[in-house]
Amino acid sequence: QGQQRGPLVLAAASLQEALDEAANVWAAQRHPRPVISFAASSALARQVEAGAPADMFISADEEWMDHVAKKRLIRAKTRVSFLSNRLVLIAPAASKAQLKIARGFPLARALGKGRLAMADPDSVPAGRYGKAALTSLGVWTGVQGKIARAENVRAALALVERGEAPFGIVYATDARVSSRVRVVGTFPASSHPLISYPMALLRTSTSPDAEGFRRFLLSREGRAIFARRGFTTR
Amino acid sequence: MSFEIAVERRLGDAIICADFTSGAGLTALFGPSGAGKTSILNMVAGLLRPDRGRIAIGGELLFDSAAGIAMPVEARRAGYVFQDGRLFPHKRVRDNLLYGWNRALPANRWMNLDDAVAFLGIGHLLDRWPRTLSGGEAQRVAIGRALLSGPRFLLMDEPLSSLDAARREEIMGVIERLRDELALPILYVSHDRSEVERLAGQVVPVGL
Amino acid sequence: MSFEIAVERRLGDAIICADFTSGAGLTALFGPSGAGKTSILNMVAGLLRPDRGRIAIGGELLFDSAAGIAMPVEARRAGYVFQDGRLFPHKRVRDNLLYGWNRALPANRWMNLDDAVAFLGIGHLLDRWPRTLSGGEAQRVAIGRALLSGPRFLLMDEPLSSLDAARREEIMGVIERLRDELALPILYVSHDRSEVERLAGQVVPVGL
Amino acid sequence: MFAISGEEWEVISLSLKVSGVAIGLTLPIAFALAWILARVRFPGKVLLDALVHLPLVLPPVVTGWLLLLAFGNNGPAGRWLAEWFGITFMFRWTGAALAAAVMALPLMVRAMRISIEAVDRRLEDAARTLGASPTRTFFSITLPLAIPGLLAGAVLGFARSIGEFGATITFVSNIPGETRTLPLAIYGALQVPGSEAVVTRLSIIAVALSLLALVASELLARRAGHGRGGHVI
Amino acid sequence: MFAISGEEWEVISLSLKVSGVAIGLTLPIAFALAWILARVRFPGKVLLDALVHLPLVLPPVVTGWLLLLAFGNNGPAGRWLAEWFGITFMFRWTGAALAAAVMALPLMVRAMRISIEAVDRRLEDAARTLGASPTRTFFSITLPLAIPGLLAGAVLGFARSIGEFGATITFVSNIPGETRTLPLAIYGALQVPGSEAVVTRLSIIAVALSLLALVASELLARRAGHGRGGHVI
Ligand SMILES: Nc1ncnc2c1ncn2[C@@H]1O[C@H](COP(=O)(O)OP(=O)(O)OP(=O)(O)O)[C@@H](O)[C@H]1O
Ligand SMILES: Nc1ncnc2c1ncn2[C@@H]1O[C@H](COP(=O)(O)OP(=O)(O)OP(=O)(O)O)[C@@H](O)[C@H]1O
Ligand SMILES: [Mg+2]
Ligand SMILES: [Mg+2]
Repeated sequence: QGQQRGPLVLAAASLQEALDEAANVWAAQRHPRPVISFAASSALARQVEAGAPADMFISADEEWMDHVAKKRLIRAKTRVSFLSNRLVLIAPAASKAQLKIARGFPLARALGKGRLAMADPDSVPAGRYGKAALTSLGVWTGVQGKIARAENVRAALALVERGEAPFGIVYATDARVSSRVRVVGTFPASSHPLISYPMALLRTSTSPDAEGFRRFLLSREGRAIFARRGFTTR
Repeated sequence: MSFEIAVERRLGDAIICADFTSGAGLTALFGPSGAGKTSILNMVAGLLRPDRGRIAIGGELLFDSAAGIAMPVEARRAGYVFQDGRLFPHKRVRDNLLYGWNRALPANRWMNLDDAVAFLGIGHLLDRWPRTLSGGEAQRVAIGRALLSGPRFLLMDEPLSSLDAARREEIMGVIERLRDELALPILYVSHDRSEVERLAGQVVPVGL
Repeated sequence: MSFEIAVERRLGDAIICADFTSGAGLTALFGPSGAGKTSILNMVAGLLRPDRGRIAIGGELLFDSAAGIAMPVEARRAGYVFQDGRLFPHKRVRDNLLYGWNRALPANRWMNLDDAVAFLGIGHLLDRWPRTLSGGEAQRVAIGRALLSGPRFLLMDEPLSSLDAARREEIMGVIERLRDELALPILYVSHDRSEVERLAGQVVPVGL
Repeated sequence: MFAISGEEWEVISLSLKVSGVAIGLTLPIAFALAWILARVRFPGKVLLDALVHLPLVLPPVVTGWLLLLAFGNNGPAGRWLAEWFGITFMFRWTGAALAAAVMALPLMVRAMRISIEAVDRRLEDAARTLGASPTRTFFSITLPLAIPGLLAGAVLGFARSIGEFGATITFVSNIPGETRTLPLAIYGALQVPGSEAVVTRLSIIAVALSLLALVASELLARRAGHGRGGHVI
Repeated sequence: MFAISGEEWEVISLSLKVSGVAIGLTLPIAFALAWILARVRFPGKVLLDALVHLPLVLPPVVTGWLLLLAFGNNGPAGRWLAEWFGITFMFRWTGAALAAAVMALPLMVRAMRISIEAVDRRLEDAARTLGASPTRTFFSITLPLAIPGLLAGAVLGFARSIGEFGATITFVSNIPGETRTLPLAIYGALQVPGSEAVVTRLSIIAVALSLLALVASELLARRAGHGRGGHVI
């Protein structure tokens, strides 16, 4: 009531820690703190479609942003892809497995009877990038029958953390915060389409602070916060 | 005429039928087990719909299949003492007794709780739950509940069957008074010949 | 001695107690409503645990609070005709009748289905569900079910209360034969003085 | 570990508000549906039955999506309700309550229905002869005798709504102070590796809340059960 | 729209297998739990009750996570079962069935419990006097009289397990032919823009499956109900 309400931001769940920190820093600069709703990009996009009274949308992939853009629900000029990430191959911390990611690297043999944990390669963005990387490296056909498709990156991470899967593919940002997994190798950026997190203001946006917060995220200070968490910024 | 009853109803393979008119006072239904006595009471009360027929009590028409008339159960004002008790298990004895009384128009009530409790000898049971009552105690509460609802006529299905001789005597005395002083029409089922002889102005044989 | 019973049990505010021994034949419990007759039968059957006391039948000890003995209900082999029927609603009449019979050792059975059905006059009811039975029909089935279980003694709580005179007469004849020919100990509750006088070798007053 | 932060208190009280309102308002609807399914015969009864079960069968996310389509600001029901009653659901706690209610409904209806079917109709007949109208009979006999099922349904529904996640986040998103109930907060914590302590704490709180509901219902059932279980005659 | 692909048939038959096995095997356990909760008095009863309700209250993802901790190949229960019985759950349909069973359990237990509590103990007493041991009495009287609740519980549980998503995907992930049940397939489709047709088709199939279960149970209940509702005397 008396306190002014900040802009309402719909953001992909994988941005949770970084974006929360950014919001706190922004709020410390005497702005109303943005209200952020973290969920799967697909759910958020559908909410935008259903007329959600929000100010900003940050998606984990371009596809859902394209979807709402096509329906003219965002302000096209405000759309910017400002974050990127890398894909890594991980193993449980105790694992001694050595693998060098390269064309035709023996991932299938290394898996043996075990499974490769990753987000669903058919639907979840991280899974799609992973599939693309494995395909371009020529190992997809060997491992596609051995995938454990998780609901999201964090669930895939949990399977590797528990040692239920000997290997997993997750974002670099996820791998670095878990002490129970070890990064075996990083996929070459060229092996998959650019991972990017687009952001845009929504057409329904009413908050006077929304544009300010967007600029803050794009500012050097804002980018630094994401960089500290392992994102590459553009 | 008190009761003018001519009904027919199929139940499974059996066909229950009754056709009688009776004068004032108590009419006993008498017949072997399974003859259809309870079914007749249920039809009079409105709980069982006759396949065809006509029911009138004291000149008032309760049911007529030809005319398509069927008075709702709650409007008939029957004081029905069931063969199988049917106390409300979730209400204490007092609330069971007052259930019909509370719903009756004050003008229709002709007995109050204290009187009923006194002649039925159930004063010490008022705060008890029905499940803790003995068979005869439950039966007396059921009689009291029916009488307290201020009925226009009584349907009594073996109301005294599990009572001792002294109680029986007392309750029969009350039934006689209801019959004579209030001129209440009563349909009464009993297998006890002495009971029937003492109370009934008329005996209707069922299924004989 | 048939029954040697000395029990005490508190129920609510009431204290039910009984202390009697009786010779062979039928022992009638006689007393006003609420005196504790049903409770005594329940204690003999093992359904209600006496606070203290001792129960023996035909020399066999069923319960002794001092010795810490309490024979399980199913081992007592009581033929209990309940005051409240208790037919199994999910079994047809035939299966109700045979419920105890099927569980009894062949050597313990002393009546078969055909005989029971014949003297109770329930042959036409065998395929019916209990809920479709009239009061008296249900009561006869309950009597049959108890007798067919091959019991060592009978507990009968107003078994004839809703039967017509002819049926009553017939069943009393059977009870007399069980009493005399099989020498079955019988505990019998009734409010009907003529019934008691005809059947009972001994009358135990309860609560008087 | 057991220091509950201010933000967590907010989540807890929001969860209680959402579940309380959802179950409180749904209780009579659920009972009416249970009664209809138990007692009334009509064509298409199986369809009503199926409709009630729908939220149980569909993945919650689909239920949430359907709610979004129907009750979103652009949905037909949503527009109508906003126009006539000024009620909006999108991104509001009312939407979370709607989702919780819808998800809890099948459980509540079933529990109540079993209890209603077990009520002895002869007692209702007796009430009628004593002058009670069908409505009166319903409220004085059927309803009180079905109290065990009513309570069980309320507890099941409450527990279910305290745990409701998928439909809620899909329908009304995950907005702190408005729609971020306990399960959504737990989900958020699960997204952060190494947050097992927070997840555990919040889960224990969720369990404790429904344990309270459970105990309360058992006590109420015991009180209501005093007169029950006995013989009718 | 209604051409069902071979892949979808696989999903459907897997869903049926998982739910069928889950409910079939859980039925006796659920009934035993319901009986204990309805009839036995013991210290810690509320705790058992709460434990049974747990999967209802926790967000399914948490339940899945707990299952992973306990029944994963590296979890204590998982290791023990693998060692002694050769049963493994990870990434197998058995794991999906375990998740479905656990999620359905509280619903089944509740429905059955209400029905058991409504059984007239005087009938059990009568059976005992006729020579039936407590066990016999249970199987010949209590169980058949509680059939309405048993059926209702089975249907509720089946419907719930057909719709189970969160615990399953967290516990055993989404493996075509092993653990990809209907809800997982639906969820996958929902993640892709423009897949509404597939979602709708699969949802209709899920609903149809439980509708069949519903109808079957109503028919069974009607058959079992023949003798019911009547007077005991
Ligand atoms: N649903 C039913 N299906 C088949 N037969 C039925 C049904 N209901 C009642 N009957 C039969 O109808 C007859 C009449 O029953 P009713 O209860 O009226 O008898 P009654 O004269 O009161 O007997 P009693 O003195 O034993 O109480 C009985 O033979 C009974 O078996
Ligand atoms: N749970 C209980 N709490 C309080 N009183 C009880 C309870 N159960 C039974 N009683 C009382 O115990 C007494 C004995 O009951 P019982 O059923 O044995 O009587 P009875 O002699 O069989 O009577 P009737 O001839 O009326 O059947 C009654 O007064 C009854 O009210
Ligand atoms: Mg009768
Ligand atoms: Mg008695």
